[in-house]
Amino acid sequence: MKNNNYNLKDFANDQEIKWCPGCGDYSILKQVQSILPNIGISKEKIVFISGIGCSSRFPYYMNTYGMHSIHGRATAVATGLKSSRPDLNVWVITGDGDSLSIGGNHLIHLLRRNLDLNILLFNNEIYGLTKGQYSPTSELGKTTKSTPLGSIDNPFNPISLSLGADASFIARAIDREPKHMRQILIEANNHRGTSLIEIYQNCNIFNDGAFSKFTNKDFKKNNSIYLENNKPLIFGDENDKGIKLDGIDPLIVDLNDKNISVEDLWIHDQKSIEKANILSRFSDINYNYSKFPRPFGIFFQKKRKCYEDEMLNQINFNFTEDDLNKLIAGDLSWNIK
Amino acid sequence: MKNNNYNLKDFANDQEIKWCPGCGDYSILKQVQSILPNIGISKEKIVFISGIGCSSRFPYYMNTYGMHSIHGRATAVATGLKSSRPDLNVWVITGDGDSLSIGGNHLIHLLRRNLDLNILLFNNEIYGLTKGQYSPTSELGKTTKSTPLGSIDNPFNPISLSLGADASFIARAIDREPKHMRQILIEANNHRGTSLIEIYQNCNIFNDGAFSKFTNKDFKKNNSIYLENNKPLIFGDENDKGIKLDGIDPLIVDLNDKNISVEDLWIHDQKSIEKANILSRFSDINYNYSKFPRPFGIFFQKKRKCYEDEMLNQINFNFTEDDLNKLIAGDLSWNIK
Amino acid sequence: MSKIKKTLDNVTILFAGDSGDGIQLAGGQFTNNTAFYGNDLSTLPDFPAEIRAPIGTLAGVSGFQINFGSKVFTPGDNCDVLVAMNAASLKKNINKLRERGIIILNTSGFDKRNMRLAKIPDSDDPFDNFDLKNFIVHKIDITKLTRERLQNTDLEKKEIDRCKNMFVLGFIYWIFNRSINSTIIFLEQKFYNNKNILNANISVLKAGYNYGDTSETFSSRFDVKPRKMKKGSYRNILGNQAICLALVSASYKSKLDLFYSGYPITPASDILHQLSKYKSFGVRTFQAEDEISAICSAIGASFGGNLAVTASSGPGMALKTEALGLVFMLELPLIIINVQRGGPSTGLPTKTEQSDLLQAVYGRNGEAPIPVFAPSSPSDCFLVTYNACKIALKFMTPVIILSDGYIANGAEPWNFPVITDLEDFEYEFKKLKFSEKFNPYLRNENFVRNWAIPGTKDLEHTIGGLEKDNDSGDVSYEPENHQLMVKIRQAKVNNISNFIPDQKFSSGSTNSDMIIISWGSTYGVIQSSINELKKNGYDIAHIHINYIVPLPKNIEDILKYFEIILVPEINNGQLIKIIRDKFLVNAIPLNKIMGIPFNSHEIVNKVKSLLN
Amino acid sequence: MSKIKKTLDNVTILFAGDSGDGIQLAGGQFTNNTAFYGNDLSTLPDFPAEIRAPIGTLAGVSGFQINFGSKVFTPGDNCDVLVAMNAASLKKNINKLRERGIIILNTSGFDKRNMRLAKIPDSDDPFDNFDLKNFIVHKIDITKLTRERLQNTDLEKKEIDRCKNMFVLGFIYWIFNRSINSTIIFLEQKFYNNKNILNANISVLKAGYNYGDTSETFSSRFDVKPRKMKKGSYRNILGNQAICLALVSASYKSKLDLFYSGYPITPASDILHQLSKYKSFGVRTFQAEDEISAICSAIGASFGGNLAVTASSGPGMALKTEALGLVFMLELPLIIINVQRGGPSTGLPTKTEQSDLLQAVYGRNGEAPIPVFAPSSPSDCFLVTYNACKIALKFMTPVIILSDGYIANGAEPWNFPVITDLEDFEYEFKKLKFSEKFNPYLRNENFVRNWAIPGTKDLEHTIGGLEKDNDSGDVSYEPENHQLMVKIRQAKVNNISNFIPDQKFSSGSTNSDMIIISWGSTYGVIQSSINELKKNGYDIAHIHINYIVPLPKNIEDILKYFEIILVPEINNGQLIKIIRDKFLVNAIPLNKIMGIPFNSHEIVNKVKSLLN
Ligand SMILES: Cc1ncc(C[n+]2csc(CCOP(=O)(O)OP(=O)(O)O)c2C)c(N)n1
Ligand SMILES: Cc1ncc(C[n+]2csc(CCOP(=O)(O)OP(=O)(O)O)c2C)c(N)n1
Ligand code: SF4
Ligand code: SF4
Ligand SMILES: [Mg+2]
Ligand SMILES: [Mg+2]
Repeated sequence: MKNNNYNLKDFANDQEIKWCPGCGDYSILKQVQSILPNIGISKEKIVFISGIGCSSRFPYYMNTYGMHSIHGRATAVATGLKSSRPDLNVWVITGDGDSLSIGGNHLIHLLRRNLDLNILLFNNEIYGLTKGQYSPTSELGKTTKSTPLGSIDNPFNPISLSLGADASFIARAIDREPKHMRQILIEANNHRGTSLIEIYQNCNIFNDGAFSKFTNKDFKKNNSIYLENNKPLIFGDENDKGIKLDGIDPLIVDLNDKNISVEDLWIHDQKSIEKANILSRFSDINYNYSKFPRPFGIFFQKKRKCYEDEMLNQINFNFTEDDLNKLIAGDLSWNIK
Repeated sequence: MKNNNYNLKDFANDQEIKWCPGCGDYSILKQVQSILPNIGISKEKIVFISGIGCSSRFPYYMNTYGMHSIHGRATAVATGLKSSRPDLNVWVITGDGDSLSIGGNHLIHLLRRNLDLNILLFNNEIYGLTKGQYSPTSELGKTTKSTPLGSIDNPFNPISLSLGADASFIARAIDREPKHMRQILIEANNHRGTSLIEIYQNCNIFNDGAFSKFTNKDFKKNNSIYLENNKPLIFGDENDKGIKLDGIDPLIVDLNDKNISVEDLWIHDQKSIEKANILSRFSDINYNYSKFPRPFGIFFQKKRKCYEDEMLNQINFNFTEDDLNKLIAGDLSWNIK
Repeated sequence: MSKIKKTLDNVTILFAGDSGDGIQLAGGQFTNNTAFYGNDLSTLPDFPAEIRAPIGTLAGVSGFQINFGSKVFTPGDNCDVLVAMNAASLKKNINKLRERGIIILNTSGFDKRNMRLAKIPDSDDPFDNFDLKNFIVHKIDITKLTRERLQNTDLEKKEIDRCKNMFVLGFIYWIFNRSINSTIIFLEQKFYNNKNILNANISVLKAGYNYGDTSETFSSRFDVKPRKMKKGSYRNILGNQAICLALVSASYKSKLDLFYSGYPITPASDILHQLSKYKSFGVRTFQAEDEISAICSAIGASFGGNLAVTASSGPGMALKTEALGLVFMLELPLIIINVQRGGPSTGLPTKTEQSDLLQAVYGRNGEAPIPVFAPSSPSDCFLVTYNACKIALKFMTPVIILSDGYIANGAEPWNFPVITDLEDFEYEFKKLKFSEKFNPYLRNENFVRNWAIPGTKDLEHTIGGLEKDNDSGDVSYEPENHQLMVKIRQAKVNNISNFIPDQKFSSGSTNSDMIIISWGSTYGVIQSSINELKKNGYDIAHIHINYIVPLPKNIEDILKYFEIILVPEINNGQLIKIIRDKFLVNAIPLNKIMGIPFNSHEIVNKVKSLLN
Repeated sequence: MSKIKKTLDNVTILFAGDSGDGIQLAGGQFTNNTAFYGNDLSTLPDFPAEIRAPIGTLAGVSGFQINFGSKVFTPGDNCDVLVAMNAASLKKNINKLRERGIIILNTSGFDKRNMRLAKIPDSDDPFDNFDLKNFIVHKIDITKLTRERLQNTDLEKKEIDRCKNMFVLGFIYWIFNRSINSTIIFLEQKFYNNKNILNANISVLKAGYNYGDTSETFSSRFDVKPRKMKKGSYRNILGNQAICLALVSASYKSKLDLFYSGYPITPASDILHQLSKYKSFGVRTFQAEDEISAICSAIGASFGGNLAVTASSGPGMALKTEALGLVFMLELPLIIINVQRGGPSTGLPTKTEQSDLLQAVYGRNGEAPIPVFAPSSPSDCFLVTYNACKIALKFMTPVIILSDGYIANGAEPWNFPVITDLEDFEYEFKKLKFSEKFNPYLRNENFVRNWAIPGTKDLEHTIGGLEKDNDSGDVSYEPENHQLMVKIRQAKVNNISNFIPDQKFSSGSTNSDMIIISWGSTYGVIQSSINELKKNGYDIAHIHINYIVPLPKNIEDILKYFEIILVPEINNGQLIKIIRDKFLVNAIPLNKIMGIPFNSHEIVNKVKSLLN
């Protein structure tokens, strides 16, 4: 649905972009600017709300409405904006520190409330803007400015956490797969309810190569799996590996094995919370899934009532001045003459 | 393991208890006071840290060390205390508002870090101390002081949320089943790592009967299921119902049916994150599990490194004054004579 | 039997009993009746700190004090009549009764159990334990009389006993020569679906009233003079109620939707409760997950073009600090209400205090001046809140309103306005004029920037908490620009002093012997102290400051007429710091930090000591 | 070729270039060398606000200024020597050079591309765009000379170009007649596992040095007089470093484990970074999920008997407000460090400011006085932090330390102590004496309560944020008790003034013409201004306040000798409010709010205008 004959440039502005050369943020900016012309919403109705961090400078580079708020609170600001202005198309831009460290609480509350907006979580597994401390998604043992002997905090699994918080749309994308990212962005925007997209983003200054497993041509296909609804789980260099469910336990199978057929494979079902929970643990070292590929795409999607609609349902704007005068007068008033 | 010949009274003090008569908090207090004499820890090593709320007055009634801190922050205070004093036995006392509304972030971070302490989450599905507003666990549509037309916030499922946050011990108990609660308290305390126990607690003033489904003799057995490790999932008035796993889908089965045998039932396995995730959704109206009984007992338990141990591992206390003088002098110093 | 009638100027009654005794309800009923009768009045409820403190204990005592008459400023220092439903309530309150005051005792509340719970030593006659000789004591077995009255009903004992408060109320109505009809109407509404309970309550109410007529108890009944009030419509109002009504009115007059976001906290919660009942007036209320989310969501709503409001108290206000800095930098309108309570930290949640003033004025990182207004009484909350909305919108600024627990829960008659008489709002949403270049930080003659809300074509822009260039509105770290912006933002707030009323004298004049400066809920007690002092020949000037940041322009002019300047506050001295700093005058503090308001004798004594 | 040697008192050099040019490293090396040489010195780094601002642009300019000589108070107002590696760095800094100052230009940094990036109009000779006639200009093609020197190595071009800064450094060493050895040692450590890079750097360093000898560039070399320092051991120190060393030392001397908890924020993060390297000194560091958790976990650690510390800046400090109230009520020791930056809100994160003073003093709900100390220079951070720990433990109180970005990142020589010479700590963990009744809020003669830590037998107790009874320590809502407790807590803080040094004059005496009052990082510039003024015959007194809450007892005595009182601050006037309020003196503000320190001429001019 093309509208107003927008193109990518209509969403860019003349601000100098201040990210480091080579930063993964550029790709995300570009993909967002690419899909907006086609979502059928006029530019002035689109708002980007961010917290603080490198990623959170994003709104400055968009030719839409925006707010660069304070660290961790974009989700809260967006909640107030969307619930009072359901007509707007609202996007939250946040980093792994912004959303999962200081802003963790507002994030999970937004997910449970399910306002119709889109959260783009730029996960670079590091604090960029403050120059390289570990974040809640940094892997165990990581040495950073604040962990010279290696980090000892078990990292969050953002997908599992979101599932636990009852998110109604959860997906993962990566800066180096622009086409896939665009597709996910569009689906997220189409979803009515809060859409969370975790986007792997390379910080080439403080955490270069954090996601090279999933971007390096030599092994990315073995390390990642791209989810498609109603399609079997297949991955590998030659699309030669599959995943099967043995009862409740997933198994990696070799599709070259003649005893295995594609029909036996796990069919991705975005509606299944049970499957989404298992998928979210793929490649998680905590749970014997370390050999499994990292999934990209939509993990889970569910129709659920949106907070702002329910709020509106309870409200009545058609009152008269007289009603208001009565409210002020209360049940018991008297006149002095 | 009985120690110091303590008994319940050693853990009570002379403070006047200020909960409403009939409040479920009394039972929890009593069960805690009952198990402490037997955990093999001297009284002076035990500390209770709470936030703010009716429940959070708990430390005042314990003859141990305690801190009644500020709203939502008991988990953060306890993190600092336990990581710097691993020798102490630390308990966090918190309410559903305290831990899941204002304190949600510290809670999930504590769970992922996995300090060895016990969190007792008194869930009465209401704000008691502030006199009856809805809480993040109040059911949809609930009318309270702040929701005269019914609440529109999808409530958290505390067990699912904790699983998503990588908690290493998750259990549920209820004020009216004291024996079961004591057993869970003991297991939680034995677990090395953060133990979260959600305890259903009746607030007879502002939310009376919230859990009557699970306490009323007439139907509690049909509405609840008590989990025991390595035992099949059986419930019902006559222990006549069971739960079976059909692939990834749980089914309620009738044990009177001759085609069903106890051997076919789902065997509870505290180590299984996959099963715990499904269990956590039992009776959750969001996920087609509304007909399932509410589980009580230990959902999940996992061995994982404790934060304070890892912290200690990196630290060296055996330095000399000379080392310190060298540190102060730095790499490049000079003398003026 | 006919009795003597006396006419009085003012009376203070204190209803006291266990928190289960229905004291607040009886007090509230008497208040409405009194207001209707035309008395001026002021009330002070005193709740126990616990939800349900143990029955019969001192901690469980609930009190409701009302002062009413021809001219009333406070709920009264001492009371003329004390109703004590049990031993604990007498023990706790007996020191508040004036000499020759009247005590009405419910004798069955003084049985052994009640005496033990109130921690009073055992003795044959329970009343031996109290020094009652200076009072006029009326012992009535209210419990027994109530039970007798209802013995032929189907009610359970618990239900019967719960009607006791109606007996007291009826009896008090009789003493003050009132009609019981307003309460009958109230009961009919409250119990419309439970006729048994309704009838029981009415029956006991009448019993209490008749008891006055038939018993030998009182030798006189009292008429209390109504206030000569100016023409108009009146109702009773609590401070928190007045705030809510002002917000709804401001929303209507400004044509902006009201967005209220809050997290429950005593004594601010009632604002959330009440506004959430106003959904039929286009009001959105949001119970946020914490106070940070409360203010941030309100900021989001303000960005979207709503009249956005948040309220809290002590610890919750502290949590809003960072976001207050943000909204200050964004220059968006926002109303932040602090219903102050006893601090610091969790402090004394159910008690009143004025100790968050310096936090409101100075408590942010960086140079972030925010207007601070303070109402002086429950009804004044309406005007101050309404004006705060006007200033916030006209000047694109957050405004902090400092109320307190005493104002929030106190009642007084209010000459309420009709909507058409309320002042109009001055603000506009920016629309782009042809070929104009848009900059969100372009300012008008009052230094006020553009409010361009999402949805407006061609005004797309991003704002944030970083310093921005005065010309372009873009982020700027330029040294000179920062200084310029700090000065402009300060000038904008200072300039508001041109749009608030000049400071007026509440009493006295430039010729008076000395001046009292006050703010917030101390207004009433200072006025009544000054009246008392006037009777003794003292001429005391009084200015009560509603607008603290910025101060009215003429304060310096006023102060130069006075050598003695007294600043009474319910804190350890806060406004006085601002006064001394600004005007270099040797103002003298009078502080009370007990979680309760001043008594007028405390003010009177201080004034006398200064003047003698 | 031999050249003339000149001896100077003081020199200021500003190294400037693109942030990729290694400016900070060269500056740091020169600083260490200079310190070693025995000069007094002061430095000011100026980072770009962005992580990697676009190469060649104005936003990408990185600067490092050092003032060194026989007596130095500040990094210097104007500089004598400016090194400009590219066009943008010259454009940005040329106005800082004094008349007849020396400019060293890297000519290849002025090619068309660089000129365009610096937004300088095109012209044949790029230098036509600058007004250079009043300066001594040395154009050197540093890039080319570096490349030539390394043409026979295996290094890539990028790696070669990165050695440019060594050329500059070598050249500057030559000008100031220094040995290059300290930098060779440094390079050997830094690149010990990459010999190629090591050799390249050393080679270019030497090339730069030799260039001075062989070229005709300079007609004179300079000797800068060393400072006459008192006997002792010296090192260079940054403010944040000094804080860390003080904390580790205090931990050792007090025999308490150090628990540091923080959340990254500029410019406080380095405290976290550095302390996390001190795990071998028994230090626990905790990167919390936010600032609320940072302070709350530190409170937990303090409750457990640790020396607990947290640090932050602007927005993060705001978030700690509520918990500050808690720890105040708990009366537990805690060190809270605020490394101030430009505000309000996110403000100017990489710039310096003194605008959080009033927040530190007043920014809490309720009456919650907390001691506030402020260091005056990088090395002073050690003493102030050490003393803050002493006071916190002796008085069971939180103490706020106000540093700022300028102190945090500035360097100066420090006469460092040995551990044995540091003062001992006075505090004790409560142990129960036989048959004593324990109350955690029982106080000693200094109003200090008992510190009884978990693990101590028979002292089990619970503390919290509610008001507590003075006698029993139990929760209490009693009016009189609350007032008593507020007064006691205030008295405890006031009493600390008996345990801090009396205010001394930094310059002048009671006979001086006027007095300057200052605090924090303005110390140096005010001292150098006063020295300059002295040369002009002015006698100016100066008191620099390190202890702001409570103030030293003798300040009132000092002030009464002066009619003119000037209070310069890097904010819009904050300390001055406290001075005016407390002492009712008509102190005059001098404010600069540009995110950068004062220049001495700004102070000098103001003083002159006041005295003429
Ligand atoms: C209240 C507060 N605390 C700390 C900071 C400092 N700070 C700015 S961004 C940031 C974290 C950035 O990490 P992330 O959110 O992952 O964003 P990235 O820069 O990696 O995109 C921090 C700690 C701040 N601005 N405000
Ligand atoms: C910062 C702050 N915000 C709000 C409050 C008010 N408050 C006290 S307890 C509470 C919630 C209580 O609910 P819960 O945690 O469920 O405990 P319960 O009383 O039900 O046991 C609130 C909102 C506070 N004390 N501090
Ligand atoms: S520091 Fe990292 S995340 Fe930030 S702009 Fe640079 S590359 Fe991107
Ligand atoms: S209000 Fe509810 S939770 Fe609180 S003490 Fe009373 S019954 Fe218990
Ligand atoms: Mg990041
Ligand atoms: Mg609760």
